[in-house]
Amino acid sequence: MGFRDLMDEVKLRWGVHPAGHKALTSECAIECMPLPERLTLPLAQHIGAPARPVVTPGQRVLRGQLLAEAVGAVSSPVHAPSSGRIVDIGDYPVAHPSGLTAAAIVLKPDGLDEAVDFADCDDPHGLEPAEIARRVAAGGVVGLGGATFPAAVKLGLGRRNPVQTLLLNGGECEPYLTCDDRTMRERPEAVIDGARLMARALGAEAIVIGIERNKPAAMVAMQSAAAAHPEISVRGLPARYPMGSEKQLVHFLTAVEVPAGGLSAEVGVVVHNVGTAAEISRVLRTGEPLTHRAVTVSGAAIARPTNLRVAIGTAVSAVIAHCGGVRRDVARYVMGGPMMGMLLPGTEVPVVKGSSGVLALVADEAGGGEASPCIRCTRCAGVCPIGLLPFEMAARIRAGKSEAAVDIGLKDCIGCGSCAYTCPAKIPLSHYFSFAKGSLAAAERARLKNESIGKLTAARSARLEREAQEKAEAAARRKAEREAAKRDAARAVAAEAAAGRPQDSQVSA
Amino acid sequence: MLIAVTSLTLIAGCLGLILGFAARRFHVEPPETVSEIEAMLPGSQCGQCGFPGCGGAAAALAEGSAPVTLCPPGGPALARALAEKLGVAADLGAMAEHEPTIATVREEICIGCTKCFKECPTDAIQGAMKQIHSVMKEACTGCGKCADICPTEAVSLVPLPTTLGNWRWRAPACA
Amino acid sequence: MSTYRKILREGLWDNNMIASQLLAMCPAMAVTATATNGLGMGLATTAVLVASNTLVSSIRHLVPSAVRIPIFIVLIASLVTLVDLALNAWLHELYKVLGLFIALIVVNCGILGRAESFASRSSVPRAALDGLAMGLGFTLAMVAIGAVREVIGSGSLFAQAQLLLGPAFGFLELRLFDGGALLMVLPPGGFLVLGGLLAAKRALEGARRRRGVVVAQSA
Amino acid sequence: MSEFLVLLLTTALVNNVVLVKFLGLCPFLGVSKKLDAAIGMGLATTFVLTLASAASWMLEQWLLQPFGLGYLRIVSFILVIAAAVQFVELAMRKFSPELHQVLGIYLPLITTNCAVLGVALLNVQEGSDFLHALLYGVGSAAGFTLVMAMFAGVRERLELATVPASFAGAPIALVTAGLLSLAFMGFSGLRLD
Amino acid sequence: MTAPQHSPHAHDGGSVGRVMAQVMLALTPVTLWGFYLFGWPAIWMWLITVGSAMLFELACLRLGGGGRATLGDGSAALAGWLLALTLPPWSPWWIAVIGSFVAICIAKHAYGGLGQNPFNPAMVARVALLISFPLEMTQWVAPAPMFSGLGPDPVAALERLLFSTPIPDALTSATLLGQVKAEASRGVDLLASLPALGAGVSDGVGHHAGSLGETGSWLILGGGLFLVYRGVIGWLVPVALVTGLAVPAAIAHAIDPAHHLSALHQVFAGAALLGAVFIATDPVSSPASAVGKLIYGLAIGFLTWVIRSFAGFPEGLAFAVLLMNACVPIIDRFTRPRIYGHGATAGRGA
Amino acid sequence: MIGHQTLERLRPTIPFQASMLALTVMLASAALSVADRATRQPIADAVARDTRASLAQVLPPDSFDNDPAADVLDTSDGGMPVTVHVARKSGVPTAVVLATSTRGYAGEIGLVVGISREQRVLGVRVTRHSETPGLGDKIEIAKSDWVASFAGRHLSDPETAKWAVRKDGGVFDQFAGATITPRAVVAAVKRCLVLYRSEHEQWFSVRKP
Ligand SMILES: Cc1cc2nc3c(=O)[nH]c(=O)nc-3n(C[C@H](O)[C@H](O)[C@H](O)COP(=O)(O)O)c2cc1C
Ligand SMILES: Cc1cc2nc3c(=O)[nH]c(=O)nc-3n(C[C@H](O)[C@H](O)[C@H](O)COP(=O)(O)O)c2cc1C
Ligand SMILES: Cc1cc2nc3c(=O)[nH]c(=O)nc-3n(C[C@H](O)[C@H](O)[C@H](O)COP(=O)(O)O)c2cc1C
Ligand SMILES: Cc1cc2nc3c(=O)[nH]c(=O)nc-3n(C[C@H](O)[C@H](O)[C@H](O)CO)c2cc1C
Ligand code: SF4
Ligand code: SF4
Ligand code: SF4
Ligand code: SF4
Ligand code: FES
Repeated sequence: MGFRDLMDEVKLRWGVHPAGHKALTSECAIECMPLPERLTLPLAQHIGAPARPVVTPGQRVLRGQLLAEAVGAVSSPVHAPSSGRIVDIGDYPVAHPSGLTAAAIVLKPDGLDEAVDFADCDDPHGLEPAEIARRVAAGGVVGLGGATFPAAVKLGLGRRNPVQTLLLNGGECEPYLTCDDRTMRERPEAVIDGARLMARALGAEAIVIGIERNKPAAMVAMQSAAAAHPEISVRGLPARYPMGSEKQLVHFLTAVEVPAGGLSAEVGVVVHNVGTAAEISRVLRTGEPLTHRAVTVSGAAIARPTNLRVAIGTAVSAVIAHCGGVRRDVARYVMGGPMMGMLLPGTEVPVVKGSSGVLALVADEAGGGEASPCIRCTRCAGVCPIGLLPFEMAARIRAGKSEAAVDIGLKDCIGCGSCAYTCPAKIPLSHYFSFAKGSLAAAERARLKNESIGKLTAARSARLEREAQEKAEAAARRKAEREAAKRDAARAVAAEAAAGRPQDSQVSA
Repeated sequence: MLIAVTSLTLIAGCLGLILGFAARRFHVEPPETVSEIEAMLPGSQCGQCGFPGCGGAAAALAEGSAPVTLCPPGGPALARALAEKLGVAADLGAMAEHEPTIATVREEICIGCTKCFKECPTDAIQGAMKQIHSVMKEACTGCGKCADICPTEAVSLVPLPTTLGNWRWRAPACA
Repeated sequence: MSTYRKILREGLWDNNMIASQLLAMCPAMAVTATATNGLGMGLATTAVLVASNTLVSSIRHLVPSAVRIPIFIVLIASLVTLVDLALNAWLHELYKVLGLFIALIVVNCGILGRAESFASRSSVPRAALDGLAMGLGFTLAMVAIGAVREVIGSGSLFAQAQLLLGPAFGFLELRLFDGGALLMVLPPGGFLVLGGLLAAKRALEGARRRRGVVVAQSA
Repeated sequence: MSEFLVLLLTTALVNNVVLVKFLGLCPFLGVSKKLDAAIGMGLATTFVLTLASAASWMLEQWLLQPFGLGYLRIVSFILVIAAAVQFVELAMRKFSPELHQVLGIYLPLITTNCAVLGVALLNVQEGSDFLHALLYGVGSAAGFTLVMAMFAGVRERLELATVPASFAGAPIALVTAGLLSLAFMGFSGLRLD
Repeated sequence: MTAPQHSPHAHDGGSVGRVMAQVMLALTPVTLWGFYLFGWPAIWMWLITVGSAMLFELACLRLGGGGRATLGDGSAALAGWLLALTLPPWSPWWIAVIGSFVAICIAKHAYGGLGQNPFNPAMVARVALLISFPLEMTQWVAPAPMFSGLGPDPVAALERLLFSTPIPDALTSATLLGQVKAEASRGVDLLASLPALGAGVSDGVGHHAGSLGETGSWLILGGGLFLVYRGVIGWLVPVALVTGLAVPAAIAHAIDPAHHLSALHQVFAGAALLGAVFIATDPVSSPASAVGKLIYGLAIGFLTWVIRSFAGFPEGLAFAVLLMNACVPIIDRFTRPRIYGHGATAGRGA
Repeated sequence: MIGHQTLERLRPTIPFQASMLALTVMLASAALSVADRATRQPIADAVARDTRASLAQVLPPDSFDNDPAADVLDTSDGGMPVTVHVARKSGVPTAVVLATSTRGYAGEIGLVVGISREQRVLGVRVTRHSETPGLGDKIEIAKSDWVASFAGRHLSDPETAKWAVRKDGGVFDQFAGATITPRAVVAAVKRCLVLYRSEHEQWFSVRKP
């Protein structure tokens, strides 16, 4: 293996090797965290349209009950993690760097944990592919790898593109995080089962499970669980960030590049996270929707780093308290991994379906510091998995030329942060890219608005014209009526007069 | 001297003939820039640019007497498109600062006079006679005409509220 | 400000041919190894500018646009040839110094530029004054560049002024030190000095604007 | 053959029109903000310079010298150059709008580019034969295009740099031109023969 | 609200200061060797160059509002250091100071400071000095090792530096390249005059005249290996540069040994190695992509050879670096790395 | 005078355009011809004055009574054109001045070399050059009296091998930092002496009135 690692090191010309810090939690089995006082369940825990509440404040709900339904094609429902009463539906702080609030349902568990009747299924492998996808959708499963894309939508991709391969992403290349590692070690059968179900839904013949070589135990566990299934192969990945990124994974395992701006399904590959697979197996077999997830709680400031199975909606503060609180000054609270995770505005925000980690980092770990000018050392370009020139893009963006940054690939940037991680000048490169992508999106919104304004204006002038015409017509009609009336009157008079003497000439005038 | 004068004069005469001829023969109509530019403008005829509507603005742009940043509703996106079209450098500095605004109606003061409703170039204000009016966020360009005309000053322009949907990262501090 | 004062101000400073319009760069680089050369070239150019502006302005109504540029340029070329012949005949020493660049006054783009953008649209006196102002502004800039290059480059100022202005002006010549940074009298020096002077002009204007010393432009 | 190559290289590099001979500086500074524009200008100049070298050689050999009309040199050269440029521009606009898009807008600028007249006059001074005159024109134009492209490349990069306010724009462009010409001094004294 | 911190929330701990410090570390052996060879005047000259470079940096930062403190990162000191290594070892103080001024104030800060300069500051300064003061810049001394009693003591050396005392004829010596150029312009055959000269050069130890840091070839190579190992520089530019120089030199030498130095001499003489390892690798003024670096290195090597062989100057490295600096934006533009998912290999494959 | 309206009407017509251009050029060339007439003589005078002045610098004033500027014949030396001015006193050649040029550091260097009948150098002056100011320009008499060191020299004084700059083992000083320029000048002067030795009989045999 040492030799293969070396070969990969030579072959791959991108990526970074951040300090893993995985030992903090890799031997901590996933333990169930008791229910907290309150659960805050945001309506948008996935990419796509927010779910629509179907409950009202004050209503009592049971575990697994549907709280909010999916709206439209790309959306995902929200279910109650336990029984209790709906306290409120309103805006609450969520895990987002802006510190803004978002619509959420607040549930106060009553501790009884009564569940609705779940429709379990003994042989989900007998289900039709479409039915698998339907049940996954109804179960509120989204990608647990962080992207939180509704899993069922991805399962439906097989219908549009022929998909040969399902890749299971056991990369978990982010430092600190070990929940995927633990899931593979503790529930290898569930992962394999879920993978086979997904492959069935997709119509994929082969399943490839990629695991970074820094997780030998997970590798062994998965290999033995997959042994019975010849269509499944378990492959080692070099431990390097961002190996877990879809494009890199696909390229490494299948030697195919996903075309720019395209989906991996276009090249016959669909990627899912191992945790997603395990959840899909559970959802299909028990019929219970997704209401809990495994979360790594780590960082040097956490008193007792570990892996937890947490009810969705649990406050980060409660999670941390459960892990013994913090024991050192916390520089940053982060949700997700340190490389792509987001800074938390505070700890009173809920764990959501996409939360793979909760980190309390001390200053030494968090990096940062004053940025200095770029010295064009090109390290950022060297590590970029996409082959971009981050320093050049950032320079263009700083000079106010975001479009010029698009010309050299801004839109291809996956935001992995490798560049910023490695930049000796500590330039917040990925911040620049998020900023530019944001302003381009805003410009696009403005353009669309402009277009619609054009239409609205045209509609208005059409309306005004129509109204004017109607008015004119009405006026003409009224006039005609008046005249007709006059004429009638005149005619009557005339008729009357005709009885007396003829006055034709007057009438015609 | 004679040679000098005649030979050069001859050459010049010929060249003049050729050039005059070429100017006539090779005459090319200038492109229809004005109408093209007008098509790019929002067309809301709001007059914020200081010209009598988008047509005037387009004419001024075409002859170069107005900056590409003239149209607030079009925003930086339009300015860039115009700069591209006209082949000039756009100084968006002044524009970037301009936060988008929309009109809001304070319902407690609104008397339902419908003046704003009639003034709005995009039909962004809804409501009818003697009813309280409200503004459609998606349609309002923030041109402020309604606010100007409102007899009770019930209409005012406010910055577009930030939501998770339109929030975006600010530029990094420096370096 | 009266229009005449404005024309003067524009030519000498605000719209200076070299410092603001970045025109006439070739002579500004090529003949400014010494202040004296800069002065000579400046004066010769000024003479041509005044004459060409006057001439162009006075025939502006007659000129058809299709042959406008050839006509202007022929006029300028003739004027330059006149200056060339005159210098060669009566100021031969100076002629040897300025050499090829007298001929190139023709294509000194500043001159045609003034003909096109100002003289062909203005009355004769205004055009003549503009020529004078532009020419003097040009001369000023030329002398400034030449002086800096000469001082740093060869440690002297107005060397051989007597060749240009006559023996009476020999006193202008100043020797400050021996040697100097050769670079300055060589091609790169010209660019560097003009770059530095422009930056200084900017800094000066910036500082003045900040201090608010400049009376409002409209006054 | 190699003699021609040497002549081309020496005129382009060693006696570079812009950086060493100081000709054509206005377009060099004016049309060099964008690499594409600079290359366009370079190509247009190449075209005109070649044309001008040929035309002026003929004028000189067939009219000015035989009749001793040296004093009409400037006037006649410039007349022919200006007319040729204008004619080419008009014709190009009519018959090849694409090419006109690329090169046309630079053509009028070239009439007032002293490199064109300068090279023509230098050719007379050198007493070159027709082929040499032509090569001299082409070499000068190649040198012009080369430094235009290099300079424009650097200026494009400067657009992104944090140049101090008093140096931004023209001053730093001039400093850059200075450093470029400093670099070209390396070729001084270059002898390939 | 303060701006939210963007990911990543981790950093590999490197800094610009550390990069510069590693380069300085790599420069230390060859510098100390230079001090040993050329004695106290060289030490003073180095001190003055580095010191004045830092002072000018400070002044420029102050003038520019002091917003960005790049004094502490050592880039100015490094630029000064490299400049000192390329100067004649016994240069007078004002050469050092003017050189630092040109490097820091003109070549670096007029462009906006660290990272913004298209041209290599040390090379701009060196060329500007060479052209401005050809006399002082071609005053070479023969090595007068530290404890041999040949060179002046510290005080005498400082006096010499401050009062620009002319160097006694006994101590001056020509450089190999200078000699070659002189012979060539006299039309003398190299085969006759060279053997005596060349020997000292190609052993790479540095017992011959030259600038402060260019003669100890093995130490330069050692520093380069260290930098490559630490990932501060890539191997591509140095190797390409040496190739671009050696290949044409070898060909020309094979054809006409009487007028062309051998490849070995070309590589070991003058600033070729110092330039290959420390100067052409300056990240700020070199291209970004691998192909670009290859072109850049090859072209510098080739131009160095052309200027050395055919132009008026005996050594062309500094000019070659500046010429190629000016080409970097064009090179960069046409050698952008392929972006994942764009171009030929994208799409359905294997 | 043409009326305003007529002008407006005429301006866009091709013949008018052509004739305006032709007219301009006609007037311009006429004016220039006149100017040329007027300046031809002064210019010729100035050029002659130049020549005479430079010849006078390398000829003792009492050594001639003719006009050496006019007493010329052209020859060449190894490809370099050489103009020979003969100074005569009472019709007897007393000295010659060779006007020639050589390739210096940065281009041609124009030289006049006065040589007496005894084959001694009477004087050397540089008439034009483009050597680097501060380095190579010390060959100008205005900058340095270096060229004066040729006066009185003879092909055998110093011996032929020593006709070189010090650096090349000769007797003439080079300038600090610049050897190429003086090397070129020394070589050119030497060539002139050699040329004189072999050709002067023939030059003098061409009798001038
Ligand atoms: C908190 C957080 C952490 C992330 N880190 C990972 C990760 O470890 N695993 C993952 O699935 N994606 C990660 N990303 C997902 C990316 O943001 C992005 O949504 C995703 O890469 C989309 O493309 P994909 O289809 O490749 O997932 C993370 C995102 C967030 C917000
Ligand atoms: C930089 C980057 C790193 C990622 N790392 C991982 C990872 O380590 N593990 C993972 O499962 N997904 C990772 N992802 C997300 C994958 O690209 C992909 O979206 C995910 O595996 C899809 O599975 P899911 O839909 O089941 O979440 C990463 C994405 C990005 C952009
Ligand atoms: C910018 C510059 C201009 C020079 N100009 C001259 C010159 O005009 N004449 C000259 O002989 N050498 C000139 N040189 C010096 C030559 O390059 C060369 O070094 C010198 O002539 C050889 O002399 P040496 O043998 O004394 O070293 C100049 C050098 C530089 C850098
Ligand atoms: C590997 C390396 C090489 C460098 N080489 C130079 C150099 O040749 N000249 C120089 O002025 N600075 C050099 N520097 C320092 C720094 O990059 C330089 O001061 C910047 O050019 C100033 O913006 C170098 C730095 C590094 C890391
Ligand atoms: S890593 Fe940082 S300093 Fe290096 S090139 Fe990239 S942005 Fe610049
Ligand atoms: S954040 Fe973007 S630019 Fe930076 S390394 Fe990742 S993909 Fe490349
Ligand atoms: S501001 Fe814009 S939308 Fe309004 S009239 Fe002017 S161009 Fe039209
Ligand atoms: S500001 Fe008022 S008038 Fe203008 S678009 Fe908005 S609602 Fe309509
Ligand atoms: S003066 Fe030469 S191009 Fe303008």
